[in-house]
Amino acid sequence: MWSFSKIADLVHQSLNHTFSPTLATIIEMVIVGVCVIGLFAVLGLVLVIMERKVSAWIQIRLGPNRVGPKGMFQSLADTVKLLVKEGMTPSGADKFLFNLAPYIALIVAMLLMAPLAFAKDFQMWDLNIGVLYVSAISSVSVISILMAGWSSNNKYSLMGAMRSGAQIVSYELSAGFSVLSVVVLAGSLNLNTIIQSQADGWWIFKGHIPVMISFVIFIIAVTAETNRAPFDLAEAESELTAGFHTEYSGMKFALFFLAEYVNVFIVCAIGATLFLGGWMPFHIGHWDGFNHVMDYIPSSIWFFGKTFFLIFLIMWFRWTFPRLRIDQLLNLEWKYLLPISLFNILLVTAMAILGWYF
Amino acid sequence: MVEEIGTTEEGDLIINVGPQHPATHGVLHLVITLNGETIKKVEPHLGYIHRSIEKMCESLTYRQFIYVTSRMDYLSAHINNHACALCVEKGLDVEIPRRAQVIRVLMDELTRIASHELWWGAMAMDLGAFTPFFHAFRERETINDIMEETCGARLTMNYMVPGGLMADLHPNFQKRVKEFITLYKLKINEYAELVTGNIIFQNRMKGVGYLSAEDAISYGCSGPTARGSGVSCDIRKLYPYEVYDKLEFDEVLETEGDSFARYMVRIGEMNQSIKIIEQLIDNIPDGDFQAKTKVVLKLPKGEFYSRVETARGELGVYIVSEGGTTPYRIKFRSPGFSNLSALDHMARGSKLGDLVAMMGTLDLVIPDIDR
Amino acid sequence: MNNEELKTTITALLPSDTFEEGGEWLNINVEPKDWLPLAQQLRNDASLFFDYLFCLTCIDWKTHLTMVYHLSSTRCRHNIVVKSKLDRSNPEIETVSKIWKTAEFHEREVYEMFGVKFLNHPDLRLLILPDGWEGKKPMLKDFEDAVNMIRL
Amino acid sequence: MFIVKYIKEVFNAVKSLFVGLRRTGYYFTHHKEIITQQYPDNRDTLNLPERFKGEVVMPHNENNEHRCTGCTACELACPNGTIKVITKFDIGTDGKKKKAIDKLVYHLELCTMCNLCIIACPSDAIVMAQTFEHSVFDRAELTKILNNPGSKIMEGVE
Repeated sequence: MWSFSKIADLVHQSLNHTFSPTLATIIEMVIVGVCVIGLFAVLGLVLVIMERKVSAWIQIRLGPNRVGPKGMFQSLADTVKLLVKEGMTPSGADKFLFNLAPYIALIVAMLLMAPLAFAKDFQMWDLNIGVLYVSAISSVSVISILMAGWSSNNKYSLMGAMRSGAQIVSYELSAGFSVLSVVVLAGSLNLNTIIQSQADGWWIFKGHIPVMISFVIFIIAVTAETNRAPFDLAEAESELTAGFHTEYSGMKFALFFLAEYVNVFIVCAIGATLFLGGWMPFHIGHWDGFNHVMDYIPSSIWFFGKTFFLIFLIMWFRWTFPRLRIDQLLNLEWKYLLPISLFNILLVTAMAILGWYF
Repeated sequence: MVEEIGTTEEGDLIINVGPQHPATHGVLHLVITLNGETIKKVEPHLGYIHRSIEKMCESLTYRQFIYVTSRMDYLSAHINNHACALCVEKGLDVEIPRRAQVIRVLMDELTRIASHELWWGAMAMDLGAFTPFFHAFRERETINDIMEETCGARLTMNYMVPGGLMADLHPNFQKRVKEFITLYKLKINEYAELVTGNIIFQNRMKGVGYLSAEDAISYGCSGPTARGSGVSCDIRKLYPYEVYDKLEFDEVLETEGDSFARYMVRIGEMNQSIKIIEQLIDNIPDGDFQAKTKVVLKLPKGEFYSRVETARGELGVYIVSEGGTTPYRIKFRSPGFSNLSALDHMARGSKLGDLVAMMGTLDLVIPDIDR
Repeated sequence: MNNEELKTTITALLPSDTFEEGGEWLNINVEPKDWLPLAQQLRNDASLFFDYLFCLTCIDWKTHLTMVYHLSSTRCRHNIVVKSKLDRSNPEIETVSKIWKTAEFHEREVYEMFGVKFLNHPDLRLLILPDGWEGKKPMLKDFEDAVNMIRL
Repeated sequence: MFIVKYIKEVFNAVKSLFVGLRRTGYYFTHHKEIITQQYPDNRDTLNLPERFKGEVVMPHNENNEHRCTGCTACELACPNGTIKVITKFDIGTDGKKKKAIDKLVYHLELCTMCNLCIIACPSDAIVMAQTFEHSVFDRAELTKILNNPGSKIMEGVE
C-alpha cells in the first residue's frame, strides 16, 4: 500500500544521502513550497469546477459542459482568461497597498497549510501548538480584506471591508470556542496528537451531543469567517456590487478568488481534522472485518474525502440560503452562537473532567 | 447628480447605487446618503431608459401605438396592451365579443403569474439566494411557451388590439394551460420551502420598509405595494373591466405594511390568478375574437381614461383626442413611478441591506418607471 | 357620491368653477389661483375625501397648457378630474405635493417635460432629463430635436 | 417560559433551514429535473410554434409568383417605417398598364415583429417566418428585398 509518508521519507533519505543536512533541508523547503503552490493551483481549479457543478445541479442547470470532458477544464479556461486580462489599478487608489492586498490573502492561506496533516505521517510542520497557530494566522486574513477595501478608494469596497472586519472578528470567537472543545477533550494543541486521540473513534461520535453542537457552531463560524454565503456580506453583490474586490481585475482578482477557495479548503480540513478524525479511517467498535477494510483505504483519501464532504456542505448552504443582514449577522453571533458555545465549552469541560465520553 | 458624489458636511457617505448595479434590475440610479450602514436619504434619478413613449405615441395611429406599450412594463406586456385597447374601445364605443373578453382575462392572469414568478426569483436573488431564480424561471418558461404558441412572441406580444384580439386561441391552448396549472400546484410548495418559510428570509423581510396605509395612499401606491399596507385598491374588484365582475376571486390584503406583507400579497395573488384561470379555462365561449371595427380608427374629440390592474399596480391610459387618427396627447400613469416615490420614505433609517429587500418588494421595472 | 352630488358639493365649495360633463367622470375647471384651496378642501372634506391622486399630467394645447389632476377617494370610491388652464408663456401653479405626496414626483416630471413651474415645490429639479438640459421642454408640441430626430 | 421559547425559536429556525436544504438536496441528486436546453446543439429538434413571429417574408410559388399587389397597406400599417413598397407599372396580358411591385424593401433592423402588416395585407402576400437567428456581421444585410428577382404577381390576385 503506497502512502505519501513513504514517498516523503524516500525523498528525505536520498537528499540527506547526497547533500549536507542544511542543504537538504533547504531543498526540501523548496520542494514543499513548490508542492504547496501546485496544490493551490489544483485546489483552485477543482474547487471552482466543483462549486459550479454543485450550483448548477442545485439550480436545475447543467453547468459548464463545453471545455474538456464534461466541462472539467472550464476553470482552466477561466484561469487563462483571468491571466490575460488587464490588471487595472484605479487612479485614486493607494497603489502599494492595493497591489499588496491580494498577495497577503494568498500568503495567509499558504501559511495555514503548514500544520495540516494530509495523510498518515505526512505533514509539513508538526507544530506542537498547531491549533493555536491556525487560529492565529487565520485572523490575519482580515487584514488583507481591510487593506483591499481601504486602498481601493471605492465606497463599496470600504463598506465591504468594514463589514468583513466586524464579521471575522466576531466569528473568530465562536470558532475558537468550538475548536477549544476538541482541544479540551484531546488535551493537546498539537494537530497530530488530536488525530491520534481519535484512533478509537472520531470526536464527533466520542464526544456525542456537546461536540456535535460545537461542530455545528464551527461550520457556521467558518462559513462566516471565509465570507461565504449566507454570510458573504463582504461581497454581497446585490448590495455592494462586489464588496472589497470591486476594483480588482485580472490576476489580482484571481488571487483573491483563489485565496477564498483555499481558505474554504483549509477550514474544512481543520474541521475534518478536529471533529472527523483527520486521516483516521472510519471504525465501528468491534467489527474487525469492516475496520480492516476501512484501514485498507489510504489515509490521504480519508482526509480529502472528509474535507470535501465539508466543502460540499458549505457549498450546499451557499446555494440554498439568502444572505443575512449585517446586524442580524452580528446578532446571530453575539446573541445565539456565543452564549451557546460558552455554555457548551463548560459542558465539554465537565464532560472531559468526569470522563463522560466514549 | 454628479455634484453630490463624496461625503456631506456631516460626514455622511453618499454612494451611487446604479445605474449599473445588480440590485436595481436595470438602469435605476439611486443616490443614497449613508450614515455607516444606515440610510438617511434615497434620491432616485431616472431617465436612463426614457424613450418618451408618450411623445412617440402622438405620431402613431390608434392601431399602431399599442405595440410600443409592450416595451413599458415588459413583464406585463399583455396587460399594458389591454389597457390601451380598452381605452381606444372606450373612445370608439365598441363592445368586444365575449370570447375576446375571456381570452383577454386569461392572458392577463397568465401574464400576472409570469411576472410574479420572475419577481419572486429576482427578489430572492437580491437577498442572496440564487437558486430560486432558476426554479421560478422553470414555471415562467411554461407560460412563455403558451404565449408563444398563441401570440407568436414570448415577451412583447402585441396580441390585444382595439376591437378584440389579433388572432384566435391556438388549439393547444387549453390543454397546455391545464398542464401548467398542474405543474404550478406541484411546484408552489417549493416556493414556501425555499424562500417563504426560511428563517433568514423572514428576518430579512419582516418589519423592513414599513409603509402605513395613509402613506401608501398619499404616495399614490397601487397594486401589491398598497395592498401590503391594507389599502384595498384592486382595479379588478373596484372598477371591473371585461369579465372580472363575474369571476370569483379575492383581493389579497395584508395589513402589516412591511416587505413581508407585500411579498405575501404577491404570492397570494399568484394563487388567485390560478383560481381565475381555472374558472375560465373550460368556459371560453364560442364566437368571434374580434369586433367589427373600421380599418382606420378615429376617436371622437374628447378624453378617455382606462384603468387596469397590472402585475405592479394600477396602469392608467389617458388619451386626449382631437378627432384624428392619432392621439393628441397620451399619458401613461405607470404604477412603478408612483411606487418608487415611496421608496425614500420607506428606506430612511433602515440598513443598506434592507434597501435591496424594499426595492425587491416594490417590484420595480425601470422601463415602466421611465416610459 | 355620483357626479350630480359631487357637482353640488363642489359648487358649494368654490362657486366660480365650471363643469364639463359627458365623460365618465366629472370634470372641474378651476383657475390656477383657486386650485390650492380647492385641493385642500377636496382632500379634507369628510364627504368628498379625495385622498388618492392617481394621475397628474399636463396637455399642451398650443395656445395654453392645461393641468389635469385625476382624483379618487379610497373611502367613498368616487372620482373627479380637475383641470386648470395655464398661460403658455409663463405657466405657474401651486404645488399640491404637500397634500398628495405622489404629486412631488409627478410635478417634477411635468416641470421638465412641459416647463410648468410649481410654486413652493420642495424639490423642483430635473428628474428624467439629464442635468444641464437646456432649451425647449420635450413634450411641448413645438419641440424639435434637430440632432436626434429620426425621420422616416 | 423564556428558555422554552428560546429553544423553540432556535429549533424552528433550524428546521426551516433544513427544509430548504432538503429541497436543494433533492435537486442536486435528481438530475432528471434539469431543464437546460443546449441551444445550438438542439437546432434539429427545436420546434417553433407556427405563429412565432420571426421575420416578414413573402412566399413565392414554384413559378416564382407572389401575391403582392403593391397596395402599400403594409407600409401604412407599419409603425416604424419598416416596409417600403416600390411600385412599377407592368404591361398586362391585355395590353393595359397595371400597377405592380418593383421591390418590397423590408428593414429587419427596424422591425418589432408586431404583426400589423400581416393583418393589414388584403391578399395575404406576406407572412411571418419562424426564423430567429438574425445576427449578421454587416448591417446592410438586414435590409432585405422580399420579392424574388424576376418574380411576378400570381394570376387572379387583385
